[in-house]
This record gives sequence, structure tokens and C-alpha cells, in this order.
Amino acid sequence: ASGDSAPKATLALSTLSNPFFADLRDGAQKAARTAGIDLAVVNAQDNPESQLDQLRTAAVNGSRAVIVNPVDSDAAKPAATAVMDQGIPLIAVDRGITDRTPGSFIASDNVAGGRQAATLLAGLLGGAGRIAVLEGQPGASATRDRGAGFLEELRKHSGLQVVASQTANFDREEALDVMANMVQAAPDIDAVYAHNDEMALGAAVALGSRAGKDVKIIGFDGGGDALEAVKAGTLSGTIAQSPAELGRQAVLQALRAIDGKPLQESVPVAVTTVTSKNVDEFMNKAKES
Amino acid sequence: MNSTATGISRQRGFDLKNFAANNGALIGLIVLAVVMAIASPAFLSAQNLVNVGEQVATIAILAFGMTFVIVAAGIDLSVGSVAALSAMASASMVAGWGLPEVLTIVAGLVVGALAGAVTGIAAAYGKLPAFIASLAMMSVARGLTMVISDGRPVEAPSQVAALGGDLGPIPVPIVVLVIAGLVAAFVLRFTVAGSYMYAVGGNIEAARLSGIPVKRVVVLVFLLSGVFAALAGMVTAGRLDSVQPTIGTGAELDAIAAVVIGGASLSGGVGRISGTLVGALVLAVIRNGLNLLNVSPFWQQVVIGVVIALAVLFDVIRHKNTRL
Amino acid sequence: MNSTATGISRQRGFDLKNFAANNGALIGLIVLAVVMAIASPAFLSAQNLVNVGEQVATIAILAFGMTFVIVAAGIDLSVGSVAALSAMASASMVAGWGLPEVLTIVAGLVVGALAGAVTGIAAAYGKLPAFIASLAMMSVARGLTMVISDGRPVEAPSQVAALGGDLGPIPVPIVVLVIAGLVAAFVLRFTVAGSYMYAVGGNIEAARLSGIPVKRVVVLVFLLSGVFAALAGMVTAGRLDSVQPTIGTGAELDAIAAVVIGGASLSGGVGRISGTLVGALVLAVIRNGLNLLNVSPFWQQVVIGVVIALAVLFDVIRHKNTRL
Amino acid sequence: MSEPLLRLVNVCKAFGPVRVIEDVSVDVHPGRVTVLLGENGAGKSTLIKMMSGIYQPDAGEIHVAGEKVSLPDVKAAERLGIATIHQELNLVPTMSVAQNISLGREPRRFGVVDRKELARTAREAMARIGMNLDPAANLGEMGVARQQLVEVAKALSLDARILILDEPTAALTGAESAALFAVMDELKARGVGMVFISHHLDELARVGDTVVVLRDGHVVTEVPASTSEDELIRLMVGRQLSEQFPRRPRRRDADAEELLRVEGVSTGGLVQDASFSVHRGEVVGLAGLVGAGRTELVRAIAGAEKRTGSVTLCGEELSANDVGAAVRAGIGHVPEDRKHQGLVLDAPVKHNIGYATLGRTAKAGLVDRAGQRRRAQDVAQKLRVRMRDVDQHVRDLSGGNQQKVVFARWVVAGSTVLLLDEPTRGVDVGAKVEIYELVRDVTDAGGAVVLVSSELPEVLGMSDRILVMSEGRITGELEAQEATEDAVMALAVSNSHSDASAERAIDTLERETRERA
Ligand SMILES: Nc1ncnc2c1ncn2[C@@H]1O[C@H](COP(=O)(O)OP(=O)(O)OP(=O)(O)O)[C@@H](O)[C@H]1O
Ligand SMILES: Nc1ncnc2c1ncn2[C@@H]1O[C@H](COP(=O)(O)OP(=O)(O)OP(=O)(O)O)[C@@H](O)[C@H]1O
Ligand SMILES: [Mg+2]
Ligand SMILES: [Mg+2]
Repeated sequence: ASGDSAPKATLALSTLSNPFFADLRDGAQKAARTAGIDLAVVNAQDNPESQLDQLRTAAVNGSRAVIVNPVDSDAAKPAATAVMDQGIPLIAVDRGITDRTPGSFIASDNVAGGRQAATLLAGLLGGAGRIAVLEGQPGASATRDRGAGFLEELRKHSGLQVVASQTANFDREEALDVMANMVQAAPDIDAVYAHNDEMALGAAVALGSRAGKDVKIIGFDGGGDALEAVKAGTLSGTIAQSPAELGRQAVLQALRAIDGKPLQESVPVAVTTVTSKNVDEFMNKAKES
Repeated sequence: MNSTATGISRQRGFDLKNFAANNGALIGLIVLAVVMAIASPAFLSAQNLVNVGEQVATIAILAFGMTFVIVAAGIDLSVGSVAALSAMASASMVAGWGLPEVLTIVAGLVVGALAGAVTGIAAAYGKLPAFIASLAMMSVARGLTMVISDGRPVEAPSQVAALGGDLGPIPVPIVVLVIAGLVAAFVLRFTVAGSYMYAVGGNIEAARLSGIPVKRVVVLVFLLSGVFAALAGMVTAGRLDSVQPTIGTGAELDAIAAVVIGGASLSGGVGRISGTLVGALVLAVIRNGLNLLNVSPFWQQVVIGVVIALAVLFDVIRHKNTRL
Repeated sequence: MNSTATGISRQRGFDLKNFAANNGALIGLIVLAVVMAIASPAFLSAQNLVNVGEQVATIAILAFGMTFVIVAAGIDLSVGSVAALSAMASASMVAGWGLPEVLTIVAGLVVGALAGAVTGIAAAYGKLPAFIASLAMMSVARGLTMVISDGRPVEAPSQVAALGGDLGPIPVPIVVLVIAGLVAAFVLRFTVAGSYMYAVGGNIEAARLSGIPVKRVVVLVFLLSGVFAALAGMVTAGRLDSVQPTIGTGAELDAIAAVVIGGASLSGGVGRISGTLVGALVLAVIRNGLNLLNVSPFWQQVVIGVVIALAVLFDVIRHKNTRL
Repeated sequence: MSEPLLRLVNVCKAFGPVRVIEDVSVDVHPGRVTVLLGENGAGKSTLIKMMSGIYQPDAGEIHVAGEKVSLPDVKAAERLGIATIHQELNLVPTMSVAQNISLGREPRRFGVVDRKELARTAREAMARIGMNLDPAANLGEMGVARQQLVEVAKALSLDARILILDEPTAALTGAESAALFAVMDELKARGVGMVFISHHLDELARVGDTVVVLRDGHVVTEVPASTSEDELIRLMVGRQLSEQFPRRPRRRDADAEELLRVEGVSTGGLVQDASFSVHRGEVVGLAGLVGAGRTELVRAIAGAEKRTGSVTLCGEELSANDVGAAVRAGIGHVPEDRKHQGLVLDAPVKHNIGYATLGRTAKAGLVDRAGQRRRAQDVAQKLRVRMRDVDQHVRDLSGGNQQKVVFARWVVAGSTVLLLDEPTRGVDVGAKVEIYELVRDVTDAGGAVVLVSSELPEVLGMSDRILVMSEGRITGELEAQEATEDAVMALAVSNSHSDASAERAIDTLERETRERA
């Protein structure tokens, strides 16, 4: 299935059970269609070992460029090696690969995003307040980076205090229950920082009428539902990535690789702090791309 | 192999003393609740108790359906996926096909029943082990959910959203939980079909030679499990006001655990809805309490494991039976 | 209740015809492989076959350990978590306590054995159902892994990293897989302990009355399952060159599925390592093939479910037995 | 007399409030056989379970070779040289014959099973009772009788000083029993002490030396084994039994209506082209050697086994492989293996009795709980099922009482044609008569019965006609008047091309005849 037909590339995603990555895939597929590339999409369901297996497969199935969205930056090393050893150009998207330099790295910076979230909260709360954190899946790199950046920045604001921090595994349903429980123990929280939009939306349901008013909720990712919620005021903000743009840029790099052109080592895609002030503008821009 | 003495034999009327005597896990639950109440003043607040009730709803409803299957000596790994598929399919039918809103919930239940029936037919007529038939359905139903929704959440239809609302002071999920529990207990305890389930689970060969339609019973238990899963899926969607394609991921283990904590045996023939409810409450109370106590997420997992083991230990000590 | 005819009775020497006749799933696997080979020319390439071998390693090693447990009529849900705990603990001991590098793998296996033994003791002496004992361990071991690592991946110690390397042209995971399989088959087929496992699973009461130390057998099967899980965990860490705290999440269902696809019965007394290997290969080949064929990820889940059901159907048709 | 090998001294045992054994003393002497005799539920099995380390007495002492011992578990009893054949089979169906025979005592080298030795042990053990099954054959695929023989071989291979046999002959035909008795004679000569339980009174004088009669957990008396059967019955049940076979075989009424017609029935297994019919008021006996295919034929008729050919009941053809349809049409089937095919052991008596009538008596899909309980109580009383109440789990009933529960199911169902496969296996003489009376009631009411039994006297005493099977085929039909044991046996081996079993059967037949003379 290679040679005569359209040049083939593989997009290895960490998961598809999250709209963020569905958007990333859509951006990539749209760009691939435009460019005339046959883009295979595989889904590791957040299992780094599956991803390794999938990339090994991609290395032998005739792909001329491989785009990987690592499940975990550390665990992606051998997978990257497997692809690069076959002389196939590798493009990392959303998460980097520890100790390996792919041909191109396209990402928004999760640690920076965490810092931005803290800065946003500090502003919203006037520098003082009690914060609850909804953590992502324990052990996932997004959980670590978004948490680390946030706490790092938070140290600069002595008035801000994390009073509870619990995991809801990036899941909306779980966040609903966990948030409902947390507010029983800590009823007087002023804000919630969730490691992704799904959990932020679950927390908003749990907080009901308090959401966005006496409890500010900040999400992460900038997905469709979250932007609507920001517009409606139940979320106070989200650290928006542009997943479709990430996907598009990745395919553009893949195209360069297939055409034998040199790759851009690093393609930064901006992380935007979206609040009610700029949400319309952001949504319009997203629609265009 | 000895099995517990909590068969249907003792199920005559409701009798609190009898109930407690047959539900070792109930003692575990009470101990757990007392510990939580002492550790966290918020635990016994009215609002928190309502929360626990609401949080137990999904898992308990799934587990009620699972009880039929386990009583008949089967296992159903597909409940979480079927919950998602049913909620998603009904939402899509309303949005996409213009299905009348009133039929939303019925449509969801029908999808659940179909999925369950397919699993049951594969197990009964295809003679697949229940584990494999339901594992296959778990994968198929989740895949179909993703295909239908393209992996994105869908807005909950108004009927489904109503399942997440309140009825006066009481959240609708609790109302649904109670009704579902009563229906399930009624079926298991009073109907011929329920008696057949115990017989099939107790000794499938003896049941068959007595003229009991064993295959139809097997299809029925999976079908009912599918219906209850669909209900649980729609309750979850209602609570979130959004149909997530990931609804119920991993819920099968929780549901099975609730049934087993409640005193049922995976080798069949034993199990009761009241026990299952206790089992589901044990799980919900641990999680609620650990959140209240703000135990670090990592240690939470350790504690949850230990508490599950202890809760069942109460049951086992009472019965002194070995079951592997 | 009829039981399958694939007991150990027929296990005398190796005989390909006999092997095929007793492994309906093998036919399923062959059909699957032929279909894949026709559909994708890349499937039969040497490199891809090596890939499949490497990809099957983790799940097969877990499943070998699981086979002991299932033969003895138990179930072990903790294998994925124990894999992670063992790998993480050994890495931490090397890094933190300055354990000599040579002992890395031994330390990992010891941790796995301990975790397994605890589950086994809870099941045998605490009389917890195996489902509950291992579910509790699943939660505890995962929690401890997170606590030890603070949720962060740790660099793989050199000994562990070597498990992910190559031995000449052959990847080490394949070598480990083969050795683990031979050891497991030897234990199950030739040792007294192996016979005891079949006896306990086939009729626990008869085993007890024959003076077989039933409890010690139960502890042993879980201990062995823990050891094999630890090995699988370290192979995974070696392949990834990094010890992830999430290793093996959800792997328990895959491992059980491999054992059951391979012809074992969850009601115990039946099961073979060769069958388990076939079962694991069925799972690996489907996944590999669907990736090669570029089937959309959502539809992949649907296809995987259907293929698992079909693979087992081959086995069932051969045996005409009803097992639920 | 020599010092007893084993003594139970004033032992007592209660389960909860129920006192099952009270103040019982039993001696077992070397080279002698102590018989325990009593009705179903008298406490025989409970007593021997105390000898083999399964139960511990609540009071009293156990002495082995003059020393007081405690038997906390099976291994402890085994170490003292006590081997037991339990009433219920204790074998692993998924393992081979050889593995079962050496279970728990595998010949080993460095922890590895010595397979050659394993097979040799098995062959040797089987040879002692004149059996030659393939040691590698899967046990689960065999009928109850063969499994019972394996169980016997297993116990004999222990080389015990004390051998306890709890109803070893219940599932055996005369030929196999005779082989077993021959081995027991040998063991006696070697000084092994034995305890023997059987409900076949004719066997007692053959193997026993002394008979301990139990009633309701008490020792009534101890008498020599030569005591007459009538006297033993009187001691055991406390009254005289009217008649052993309360039904007179009769020549078929020429114009009696045909009730059941079996035509050209074959199964995937052994049974080939079986045809016969059964008329109203008739009892048709099915005789044959172990493994002749009687069970398979009966199961095929009941819809429990795949079949070709036709089965017609009252002119209606029954669909193959559909037990439910057969039950609805009026067939009742008592399977040969009560534990695996007849009962849900962990369900109460009332449910077990009611399984076949649940649907029929339901109102609007709801179980008629009160009615089911009442009907169960009535029939259990009629059959004298010894139990606490109908809520007791069947597992806790004695073996013979469990058998009655299976029978009771079809009495409640009011079946018109009963297919009885070894219906009196393990049932005491008194209760046997009650079951025979029920058979008579069925035929008197215009029903019919197909009776499979390995007890030839039972077949001869109850049947109007006897069909004899051999190797899966019906090889002959005898009217009650012309049927004798010899005539039946001749037909039973007629079709046998397989040498060993036929020769063995003829051998034992000849030996039995000689002994009787
Ligand atoms: N585990 C138990 N729990 C409660 N009751 C029991 C238990 N085992 C036996 N019994 C009761 O003890 C009595 C004696 O039973 P046992 O099995 O010793 O009788 P048996 O003389 O061997 O009868 P059979 O001839 O039918 O085998 C019975 O009434 C039975 O119901
Ligand atoms: N030579 C044999 N070896 C192993 N199994 C046999 C053999 N002959 C018959 N069988 C099995 O025994 C069964 C046929 O015997 P069946 O149980 O119907 O006989 P039966 O006349 O009822 O004798 P019984 O019940 O006393 O053993 C079949 O299921 C068959 O598989
Ligand atoms: Mg007895
Ligand atoms: Mg028979």
C-alpha cells in the first residue's frame, strides 16, 4: 500500500477519549487532506507500551513521516528510537520526548500554562484566597507539569493557599463527585484549578450556582464546551491550547519531511489565557483555522 | 466448595435483625461510617449524606443489574460501556433522527437491552464464557459510542438532563436508585424468573434437567443487566448535563465489587439486592470520606484497597466459609 | 456441569496434532494471521513479526502467572498494579538505597512475590474471595507505586533497561517470554505443585480430603502470579527505558482474556500455558494488524471485540460444552 | 479377641441444635469388618467422618491401636493408616484416572511427578479390583459407576491398616461389587480392619463380621452379620416391613394404551437405534452392565442429550434436546448423579423439590411461595425425608435423603412417565419400599415408569418387562415371568465384542452362582 498511491504518514495519539485530542486529530486530518497525504491515525489509549507497539508498527508499514503525541515524555524514548532508527522523520506534538530530539517539536508548554493559571487566579482573587485543585490522572505527565507550573507560580503569592488537592483522573463524572465531596470538608473555597477542562466542567456542575461567582473555576485546554462555559460565566477562564493548530502544524512539518525539506526544530503554538474578555475573539480565531 | 448461607432461603419479608445477620458487609459499612463521622464532622451533614446518595446511584444501579448476572453464575464486564453507548445512542437519536423527546429514555433502555441481549445470546447459544462474551461487548459498545459521538461529549437531551435534577429536596438520581432497587429486588425475590436465576447459578445442570429454560434465563440476566446499565448511563449523563463518551469507563470492576462485597458469590446461586446496595455504599462512603479528609490521592488508593478487604472480612468471619 | 476436555490428562510430551486439536483458539489465531497477511503485505515482514513477538511479551508473561491462579479457580486483578509496584520498588531501591545493581531484578521479583503472597494469604487464610483480595491488592499496589515515585516516572536501572534491549538479532523481551513460558509450563505440567493447582481448581473439596495442602497451594498460585507480574513490569520498564508509575493499568483484563481465550475455564481445573500463549498472541495480532491496516481507532475497538468473540467461538464449537 | 485397631468411645456430635450422634461406641478389629447399619440420616456417615478426621467429636474419645488420638484433619487420619471411601465421590473431574488415584500422594522425584510410576500405581490399583481403564483417561467423561470404582481403587492403593467404606456399592452392579468383596477378603486375611456401610442387606453377611445398628444417632444393638435380613430390618427401622416389592409384575394388558414410544433413537455417543414403547400402567426395566448406555438412552428420551430418532408421548412427538418440552409433556427424570445433575446443594429442600413446578404454579409470573412450601412439606413427609424443615439446605441432608428430594420433585410435578435412573441409590430399605409404592401409585394412576437400575433384584421385582442393553444397543426383551438374573446377564453380555468386561461379568456371575450353591 505504499509507493504508487499518496505518500503515507502516521499520527500516533495518546488518547481519543478527550475532545482535545479529537480536535488535534481533526486539525491534522484537515491539513492532510489539503496536502494530499494519506494519514493513518492510531490511538494508544494512554498506555505508553501500546504506543511503543504502535510506533514500531508505523516504522514498518510504509509511513514516510511519523507524528507522535507521546503518552509520556520519558516513556516515549524507545518508541522515538524505533522510528528514527529506520530513518523516518519523527515529529513530536503536544508533549516532548526526554533525551531525544525529534525532527520537529510542536507544543504548547504545560508548565508555562500552569504558571499562567496561577497568575490568572491571583488576579481574579485579588492576591488572596483558598484554592482547591483537581488533579489529573496520577502519574500522567500533564498532571505533573500543569501541577508543577501552577504551584511554582503560586509560591509567589503568599495570600493564595491550596487547601485541598484531589484527583479526578481528568474525568468529568469523577470531578463532579470529588468536588461535591471536597466542598463538604472545605466549604469556604474561593477557587478551583482543574488540570483539564473536563474536570473544570464537572466541578462547575458540583458547585451549581456558586460556580463562576463566589468560586472561580479555571480549566485547562480550551475545548469547545469549556469556551461556551467561559462565555456563560460558569468557568472563569481556561488555559487554551489550540489543538487543531497543533495538529495542523504537525502535518505541515510531516509534509516538509516527505518533500525532503529540512524541518523546523521547534514550532511553538501559543497558549492563551482565555477569560470572558477574550473568549469571543478566541473562538472566532479557532473557527478560522 | 462451600458457599455462603445467604441464599434466597431466608428471604421472607423484611426483618432488620435478619437483614443485619445476613449482611456481614452491613456491619463493615456501619463501622466505616462511624469512623468517618468521627474523623470528619462534615460527614454526617445532611448535604453530604445527600451527596453520598447521589454518588452511589450510578454504581448501585449498575450493580443491581450485575446482581442478576452474578446470581446466575455469570459476569458482565460490559456494563460501563453499555451505559455509555445507551446514553449516547439515545441522545443521538433525539438530536440526529428527531426522535420525540418523550421517547429518549425508552430509547436508551432499548439500546441497553439490545446490547445485553446480544451478550446473553453469545453466552447462552454461542456458548462463549460470560467473561469473553461480555469483554467483547465491552470493547464493541465503547467503540460504537466513540463512533457515534466522534469521541466528543454531546449535550444531554432534556429528558436525560431531568434525571440529574431534583425532585423537591431529593435529587432524582436517588429516586431512580430507590425505584431501580425495588424493581430488582422484586424480580429476584418474587418472580419465577428470579427463582430460575438462583437455580441456574446454583447448578446449571440440575436446573436444565428440571426443565428450566436455562438459555433463556442466561439471555434474560444479561438483558436486564444491559437495561440497568442504560439507566445508570442516563443518570450519569443527567448529572453532568452532558453525555460523555467516557461514561462508565472502569465501572465494571466497581459494580462487580459492590455485588461481591454485598455477599454474592462469583460461583453463582447466592446474592441479594440489599447486599449489593450495602456493597455500593461501602465503595461510595470510602471515596466520599477520603475526599472529605483530603487524604493524598496516592494514599487514597492504598486505603481504599485495605478498606474493601476489611469490609468483606466482616462478612467472611461471620460465615466461616472458604470461597476462592 | 460439563467441563472442557482439555484437562492435563492429555498432556503427554509435545505433539503438534494433539496441540492443535486441544487448542481451538489456535485455529482462530491461524485464521486471523492468514487474514492479516492477505490484507497487509507488511504483516509477514520479518521486522513486523519480531514486533509482534515483542508486543506480546508483557501480556503473555502476565498471563502465564494468571494461568496458575485461574487453573486453581481463582482470579488475580492485581497483576497490572503489582507489575508497576515491583518495577518501581526495585528502581527506587537501586537509586535510593544504593542496592547493588546486580540485585535489581531479583529485588523486583521479591517485591512481586511478596505482593502476590499477601493476596494469597488474604484469600486462603483470610478467606476473602479471590476477586476481592486481588481487587484490594490492585488498589493498594497502585497506590504504593504512586507514593514511592510521587507519581513521576523514574529512570530504569541498567539491569532493567537491559530487559528492553536486544540479544543479537532477538529482542530480550522475546527471550524472557520464552523462558518464562517454559518455566510456567514446566511447573504446571510436571511438578507436584502444578498437579495440586489442577486438583484445587477442579474440586477443592476432593483436594482437601486427599490431604492436599489447599491453602498453601492458593498462596503459591498468587505468589507465582506476583513474580510473573513483576517480571512483566520490568520488561515493560526496560522496553520504555523508564519506570512509569502507570505501567500495567488495565492489563489485568487483557491477561485474564488471554488465559480464557487460550481455553482455560474461570471455574478452574482447566488451562494450559500453550493455550495462554495462543490467547495472548490473538490479542497482539489483532492490535498489530488493525494498526497496519489503518483501521480508525474507534472502529478498532469494535473489531477487537468481535474478533475476540470469534476466536473463542472456534474453541467452543470444538468442545460443545456449556460454560457460563 | 485381639485389641481393636480403632475405637470410638462414647462419641457425640451435634450440628447446631441438632444432635446427630449421641454416645456411640464402635470397635474395629484387625481382619474383621464392622458393618454400620441404619436408616437414611441415622448418622452413619457422620460417624465415619469422625474416624477420618473430617469432623471432630463434641465429646468422647478416639483410640487407634490402643492409644488415644485426636484427628484434626484428613492428613492426621491418613498418617495413622486410616483410608476412607466417602459416600459422595471425592474426585477431580478435570484430571485423569491415574492422577485421581494418587491424588495428594503423587510419586515424585525432586518435586516433579513421576509419570511412569503414576500410571503404574494406577494400573496396579485398578487391577486389584479387576478394572483396566486407561490411566490417562479423563475422569469427568465417565459415568458414576466407573468413578466409584476409581474411588475404590484410590482408597485401596493407600495400603491402609483401617479401611472405611461408606456405601461403596451403591453405584455398582453385582459384578463390580463381587470384585470389591474379593479384595476385601484379601485385606481381611492381611489383618486390615474395615468399616462397611451399605443399604444392600444381602451384602452384609457376605462381607461383614459384626453389625452395629444405629437409629437416630444411638446404637440400638450389635449383632453378628449372619443375622437374618428380616431381623436386621426390624432392628433398624423398629418395625416389620410389609413387603420388599409392593408391586406385582403383570402381563401387559393387550389393549393398554401406548404412552411412550421410542423409535430409532441414537445419540452422538454410545446409544444406537433404540426402539421400544411403554404402555399405561407399565414398569419397563432397563438392565445392563456398567457403561451399557442406559443412562445415555434415558437422558436422550428426557431431552437432556442430543439425539436422532423420535420420541412420542401420548401421540405427540417431543422435540429433541428440549428438557422443558419433555417436562411439560409429563416426563419426569431422576438422573443418576444427584449431586451434579439433580440438586442445587446450597438451596433449601423446598426449592429443590419445586424446580419443575415453579412456572406451572406461578400466578402472573410470581412464585407461589406458600404453595411451593406446602407441597414440598407434604411430599417430604410422604417420602419420610429426614430433615430439620424444608428450609434446610440440601447439602446438609444425608445422602439417601438427598436422593429422596430429587424423587420428590417429580412427585410434586405429577409426571405421567417417570424415567428413573438408579432411583434408590443409597436409599435405605424402608424408604426404598416407599419409593416402590410411589412407582405403583404412578402406574395405578395410568402412568408409566422406565426403571434403570444396577440392582437386578430391583429390576426383576418391579418390572413388567425388562429391556437389556449392551454396548449401546437393546439386545433383548424379557417378560417379567421369564426373567431371571441369568437370562438378563446373558443378554447383557451378548453384544459384547469387547472381551474383558464380558469375560469379567461372566466370571463373576459364575463365581456368584457357585457361592450361592
Ligand atoms: N453439616 C451438617 N449440618 C447439619 N446437619 C447435618 C450435617 N451433616 C449431616 N447432618 C444431619 O445429620 C444426620 C445424619 O446424617 P448422616 O449423613 O450421618 O446420615 P447417614 O446415616 O449417613 O444417612 P444415609 O444412609 O442417607 O447416607 C442427618 O439428619 C443430616 O441431616
Ligand atoms: N469404554 C468406555 N470408556 C470410557 N467411557 C465410556 C466407555 N463406555 C461408555 N462410556 C461412557 O459411558 C457412558 C455410557 O454409559 P451410561 O452411563 O449410559 O451407561 P449405564 O448403562 O447407565 O451404566 P452406568 O450408569 O452404570 O455406568 C457414555 O457417556 C460413554 O461416554
Ligand atoms: Mg451416609
Ligand atoms: Mg447409568
